[in-house]
Amino acid sequence: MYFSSFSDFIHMGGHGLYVWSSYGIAMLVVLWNVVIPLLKRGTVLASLRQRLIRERSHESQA
Amino acid sequence: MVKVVANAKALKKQKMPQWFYQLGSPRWFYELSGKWLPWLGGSAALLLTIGLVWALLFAPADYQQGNSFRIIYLHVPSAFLAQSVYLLMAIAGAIGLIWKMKVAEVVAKCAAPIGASYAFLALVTGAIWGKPTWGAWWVWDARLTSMLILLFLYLGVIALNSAIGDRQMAAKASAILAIVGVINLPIIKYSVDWWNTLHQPASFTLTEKPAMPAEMWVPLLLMVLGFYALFTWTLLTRCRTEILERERRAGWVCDLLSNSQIK
Amino acid sequence: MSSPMLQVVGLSCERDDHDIFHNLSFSLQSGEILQIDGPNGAGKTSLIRILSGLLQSSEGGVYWQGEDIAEDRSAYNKAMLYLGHCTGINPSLTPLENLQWLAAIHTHLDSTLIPSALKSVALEGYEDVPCHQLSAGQNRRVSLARLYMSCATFWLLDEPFTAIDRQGVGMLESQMQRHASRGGCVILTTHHVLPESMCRRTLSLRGNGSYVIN
Amino acid sequence: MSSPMLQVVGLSCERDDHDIFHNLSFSLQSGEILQIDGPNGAGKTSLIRILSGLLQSSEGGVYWQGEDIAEDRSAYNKAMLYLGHCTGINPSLTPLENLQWLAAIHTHLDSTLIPSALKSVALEGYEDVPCHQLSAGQNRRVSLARLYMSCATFWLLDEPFTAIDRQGVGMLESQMQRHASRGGCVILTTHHVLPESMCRRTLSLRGNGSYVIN
Amino acid sequence: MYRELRLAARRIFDWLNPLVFFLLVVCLFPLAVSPEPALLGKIAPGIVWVAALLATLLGMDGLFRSDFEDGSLEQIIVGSQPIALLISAKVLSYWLLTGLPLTLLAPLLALMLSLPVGSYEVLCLSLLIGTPSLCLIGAIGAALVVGLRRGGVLLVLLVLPLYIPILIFGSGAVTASLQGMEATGQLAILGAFLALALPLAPIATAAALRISING
Amino acid sequence: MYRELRLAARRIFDWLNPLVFFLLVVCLFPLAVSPEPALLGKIAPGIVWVAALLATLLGMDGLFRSDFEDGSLEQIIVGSQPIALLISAKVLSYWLLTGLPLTLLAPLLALMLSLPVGSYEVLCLSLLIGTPSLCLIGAIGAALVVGLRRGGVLLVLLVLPLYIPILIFGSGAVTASLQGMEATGQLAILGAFLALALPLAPIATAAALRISING
Ligand code: HEM
Ligand SMILES: Nc1ncnc2c1ncn2[C@@H]1O[C@H](COP(=O)(O)OP(=O)(O)OP(=O)(O)O)[C@@H](O)[C@H]1O
Ligand SMILES: Nc1ncnc2c1ncn2[C@@H]1O[C@H](COP(=O)(O)OP(=O)(O)OP(=O)(O)O)[C@@H](O)[C@H]1O
Ligand SMILES: [Mg+2]
Ligand SMILES: [Mg+2]
Repeated sequence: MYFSSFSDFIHMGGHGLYVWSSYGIAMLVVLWNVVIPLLKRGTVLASLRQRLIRERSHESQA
Repeated sequence: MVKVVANAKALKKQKMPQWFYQLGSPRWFYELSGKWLPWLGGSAALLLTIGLVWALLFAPADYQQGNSFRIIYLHVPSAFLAQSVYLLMAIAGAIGLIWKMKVAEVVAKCAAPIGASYAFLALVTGAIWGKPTWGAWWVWDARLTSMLILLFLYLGVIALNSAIGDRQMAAKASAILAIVGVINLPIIKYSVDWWNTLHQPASFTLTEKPAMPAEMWVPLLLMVLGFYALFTWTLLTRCRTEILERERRAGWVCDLLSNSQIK
Repeated sequence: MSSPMLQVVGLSCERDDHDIFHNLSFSLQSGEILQIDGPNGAGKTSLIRILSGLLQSSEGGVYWQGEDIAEDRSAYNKAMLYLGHCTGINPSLTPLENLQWLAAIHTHLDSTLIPSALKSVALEGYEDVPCHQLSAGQNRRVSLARLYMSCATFWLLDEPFTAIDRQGVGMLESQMQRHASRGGCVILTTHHVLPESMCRRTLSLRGNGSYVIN
Repeated sequence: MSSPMLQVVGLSCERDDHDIFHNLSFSLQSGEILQIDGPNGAGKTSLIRILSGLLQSSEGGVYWQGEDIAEDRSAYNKAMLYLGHCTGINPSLTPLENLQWLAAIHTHLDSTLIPSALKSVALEGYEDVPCHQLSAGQNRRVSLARLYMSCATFWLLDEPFTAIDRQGVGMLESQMQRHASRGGCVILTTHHVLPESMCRRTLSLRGNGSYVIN
Repeated sequence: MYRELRLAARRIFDWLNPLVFFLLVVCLFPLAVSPEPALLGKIAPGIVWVAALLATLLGMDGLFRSDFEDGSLEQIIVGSQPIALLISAKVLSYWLLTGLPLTLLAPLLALMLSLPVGSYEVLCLSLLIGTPSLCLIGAIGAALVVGLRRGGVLLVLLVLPLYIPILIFGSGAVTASLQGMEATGQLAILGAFLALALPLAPIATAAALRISING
Repeated sequence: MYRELRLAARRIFDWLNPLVFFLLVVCLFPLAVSPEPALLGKIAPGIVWVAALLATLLGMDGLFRSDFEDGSLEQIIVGSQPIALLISAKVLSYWLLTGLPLTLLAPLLALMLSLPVGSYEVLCLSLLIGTPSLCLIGAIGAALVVGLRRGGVLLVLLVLPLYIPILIFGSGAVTASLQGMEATGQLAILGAFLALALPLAPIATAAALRISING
C-alpha cells in the first residue's frame, strides 16, 4: 500500500483533483462503452421482435 | 453462357481460404462471438479491477511528477487503443470494399464510435495531466495535435456514416474515407514530430526493457490488456446488434428472435 | 434462334426493408421494344437503374451479349444509351455545348450530327440559349436529341415523354420504332398509352414484388 | 351573370428579347376548369407563374374578385392553391411533416385532413418515410395530396399529372371536377388529353405570341 | 420554425458540423502560425472571431438553397404567412444551431489558444451578441444569391464587407479586456447592430427572396 | 475539361470569387488581430496559407454537386471515357481557376501583411506545389458528400484533417525562409505529397462517385 491514510489517498499529494477527475471521466467513458451497447441491443431486440410478431399476424390474416 | 460466367465468378472467390468466407458469414460470426463474449467480459473486468487497485493504491508515485503520474494508467491505454482501433477500422473497411464482406462493414461501422471515445479519453486525460506537469492544459505539441486530428478523423467517419441513409452506401463511403485517412496518420505523426515536440517519448517498446520500475509498468500492462479486452467486448456486442438489425429477414435471425430465451 | 442481346437473370431489388421485385428474368432480342409498366413506386426506375449499371441489384445478373455487365462495363457502356429522370443537361451551358460534352464522353454519339438532331427535336434557333432559359419540355428535348445522333444498339429510357407535348411524343415514338426496325432494342418506362401500331412487349411490375411479361 | 372570379386583362409576357404572348385576356367564372395548352416553350408555365404572382408580367393585370393581385396579395394568397413544376416537397422530411409544414404556411390547408389526404393519393403506409426515398410519382403525389385538404377556391396547377400513373390521373381528374362542381375554379396546364366527360374550356397558346380560347 | 428545427434534428450531426468547423479552423492557426503560447494569446481574439464568422458564413449558403430547389420558397411566397416572420424563424433556428453552440464552445478554444482566463467572459458575451447579427446579415446575402449557380462564393463576397464592422468591434472588445480595459463600449455597439438588424434584416431578406424567385 | 473551363468562363466572376475570398479573409486579420507590422509579418505565412486553404475548400463543395443534380454524373458513369481521367480534368480546371490565381495573388497579400520581401519566392513556390494537392484531396471529399444535403459543412469536416500536413509544411517552408533557413526540405515533402496524390486521388474520387450515385 503506497498511501498511509485515506485522506492522503484522496489528496494525492496535491494532485487529487487532476487524478480523480481523470479517473472519473475515464469511468464515464468506460460506462458509456458498456451501457450503450447493452441498451441498444435491448431496444433493437425489442423492436425486431415486435416486427416479427406484426409480420406473423399479417401473414396469418392473409 | 451465363453459367460459364457464374462459374468464373465462383473461381475468383476460391482464391481466399475457406475460413475467410466463414468469417464473412454473419451467422457464423454471431454464433462464434456469442461464445467469446463472456470470456472477454470476464477478463476485462478482472484485468481492469486488478490494474486499477494496483495503479491507485500500490504503485509508487513518480519522483518528479508525484501522484499525477497515476493518470498514465488511463492515458496510455486509451491512446494506444485510439490508434489501433483506427487501423482496425480502416482494414475492416478495405476488406468490406474489396471482398464485399458484410461482417467487415459491420466491424468498421461499430469500431468508429468506440475509437472516438478512447481518442477523447486520451485527449482529456492528457490535458488534465498536462496542467500539473507542463503548467498548461494544452500546448501545440506533436503528439497532442496528431491525437486531436485522429479524433477529427473519427468524427468525420461517424458523421459520414450517419449522413448517408443507405447502409451499404454509408459503409462503402466511410471505408474510403477511413482508408484515405490512414495514409494520413503516419504523415501527421512524423510531420508534427519533426515540427514541434514536448511530449514524452515512447516508454514501451517491443525490443527494450521499460525504464520504469516493475511496480509501475506491470499495472500499466494490466490496464492496457484490460482496455483491449473491454474494447473487444464492446465491439462484439455492438456488431452483434448491428448484425441482427441487418439480417433481420434472414431465417436464422427470425428463429433466434422467436426463441424467447435470448435477451 | 439468335442469342439474345440482353439477358436478365433472377434479378432482385431490395430497398431498405422490402423487396421491390424478386427473381425477375427476361431477355431481349435485337429489334424488340420493351415497355416497363406499373403503378407509381412499383420499381420501374429502380429496374432501369440496375440495367444501366448505376444501381446494384441485391441478387441476380444482367448480361449483355453474354457478358456480365458488372464484370466488363466498357463494352456495355459503348453500346448503351441511358436517359434517366434527370436529363444530364447543365443549365448554364447552351444546347449545343451540352450535346458536345455528351458526345465527348460517349463514343456512340456522333458530334457532327448535333445540328440535325437539334432540328429533329424542334430546337432550331435555340442552339445558343443557355438551357436554364428554356422551358421544361425544351430541356427534355435537348436531352432527347441524343436519340437522333446515337449509334448505340440499346436504348434505356426512363419516362422519356415527361413534359413533351403531344406532337413531340408522336415523333419520339416513330424514332424508337425506326431504331428497332434497324436492329436496335429499346427499353422504356412510361405511363403513356403507346399506340397500337408500335409493336412491343410489356413488363408490368405489380408493386408487390411480382411481375407479368407479355 | 355573376361577376367573374378571376379576370385577366391585356397580359403580355416578354422574356429576354421576344414576346411569349401578347395582350392576353380572359376571365374565369366559379365552377369552371380552364386547360392551358400549347407546344413546348409556348409560355404555359410563364402564364401560370404570372397568375400566381411569382412572375411579373410586362403589361396588363390579373384581378381576383375585382382586386388587382399585385396590389393586395394576402386575400388572393388565401384563396389560391399553387402547384408548380417543383413540388415544394423537402426530400429530408417525411410526407406527413411536409404537409404539416405546407398547412402551417397556407391558411386554406387543413392539417387535420392530412391522413385522409395521404390515403386518397395512395400513400398510406408511407407517412414516415423520408421523401428522398420515394419514387418520382410518389413525390408528386405528396404534393398533390394538398388537393384533398384545401378549401382554396382557385387551383393553379402546372402539369399536375407529371410522373403520375394512369389510375392516379383518373383520380385527379375526378377530384378537379368535384372541386369545380362545388363552385371552385381550376386552371391547369397539361399535355394529356383530358377525357371528354370533363367539361372545360381551353386556352391554346400558339408559341408565336397568339392564342385561342374556346 | 418547428420544421426548421426538425429538419436539423433529422441529422443530429448537422448541428455538430459548424462546431467542428469552428474548432478545426481555430486549430489550423497554431499549426500554421506558431505554437508559442505568448504569440497565440495575443492573436487569439482575432482568430476566434474570424473563425466564428467563417463558420456562420459557411452554412449560410444553404439556408435557402434547398428550399429554392424543391419549390418550398415559391410556396412560402404564395403562402398566407408574413414572409419576414418565416424568415426570422428560419434565421433564429439557424442561429440556435450554429451561433449558440459556437458561443458555448468558445472558452474551450480560448483555452487551446492560451487566451488569459480573465477575457473569457467578454469573448463569450461578444460572440453571443455578435453572432445573431452575422446570421441576420448573412441571410440577406443568401436570399440574393439563392437562384445562382455557385452562389456560395458570391455570397462570401457580398456579405464579408458587411461583417467587417461586427468583426472589428467583436474582436476589439476581447482585445480591450485582454489589455485590462473596459469592453462595454464595443459591446454596446454590437448590441446596437443587433437591435438594428433584428427588425430590418428580415424585411430586406424577404424583398431579396421575391426578386430571386422572379427568374 | 474544355466544358469545365467553358462553364467557368460563362460567369466571368466565378473565377474572381475565390480570389476575392482569399483577399478578404487575409484582410480580416489585420482588422481582427492588430495592425502592427512586426506582429503581422510574423504571422503572415500562416495566415496566407490558411486563407488559401479555405479559399480552395470553399468552392470544392460545388465541384460535383451541379453535375449530380442535373444528371451529368450519371452520364459520366455510363459513359465510355475513364472516369478517373474526367475527374483529373475537372480538378485541373478547378485548380487553374482557384489555386493558380491564388498563387499569383499571394505576393500582393504578403506585401499587405508586411512579409519581408525575401520570402515571396518561397511563398509562391509553396502555394504552387501545395494547392494542387489541396484540390485533389478535396475532390475525394466532394465526391463522398455529393448526394447529401448540407454536404458543404460535412465536407469541411472530412477534408480539413487531411489538409493539415500540407498546411504544416507549406507554412513551415515560408516560416523557415523567414528565419533565413533553407526551405528545400519542406518543399520537397510538398512535392512528394503531390506526386502521391496526382495518380491516387482521382482513383479514390472515382470510387467515391460510383458509391454516391448508387443511391
Ligand atoms: C492532451 C494532451 C495529451 C495527448 C493528446 C497525449 C497523447 C498521447 C498519445 C497519442 C500517446 C501514445 C503514443 C504512442 O502510441 O506511442 C501518449 C503516450 C504517453 N503520454 Fe501523452 N498525451 C498528452 C499529454 C500527456 C502528458 C501531460 C504527459 C505527461 C507528462 C503524457 C505522458 C505520456 C506517456 C508517458 C506516454 C507513454 C508513451 C509511450 O509509452 O509510448 N502525455 N500520449
Ligand atoms: N428564365 C427564363 N429566361 C428567359 N426566357 C425564358 C426563361 N424561362 C423560359 N423562357 C422562355 O420562355 C418561353 C416559354 O417558356 P415556358 O416555360 O413558359 O414554356 P411552357 O409552355 O411551360 O413549355 P413546356 O411545355 O416545355 O413546359 C420559352 O421559349 C423559353 O425559352
Ligand atoms: N433511394 C431510395 N431508398 C429507399 N427506397 C427507395 C429509394 N428510391 C426509391 N425507393 C423505393 O423503391 C420503390 C420503387 O421506386 P422507383 O423509383 O423504382 O419507382 P417507379 O416505378 O419508378 O415509380 P414512378 O412511377 O413514381 O417513377 C418505391 O416504393 C420507393 O419508395
Ligand atoms: Mg420512376
Ligand atoms: Mg412548362
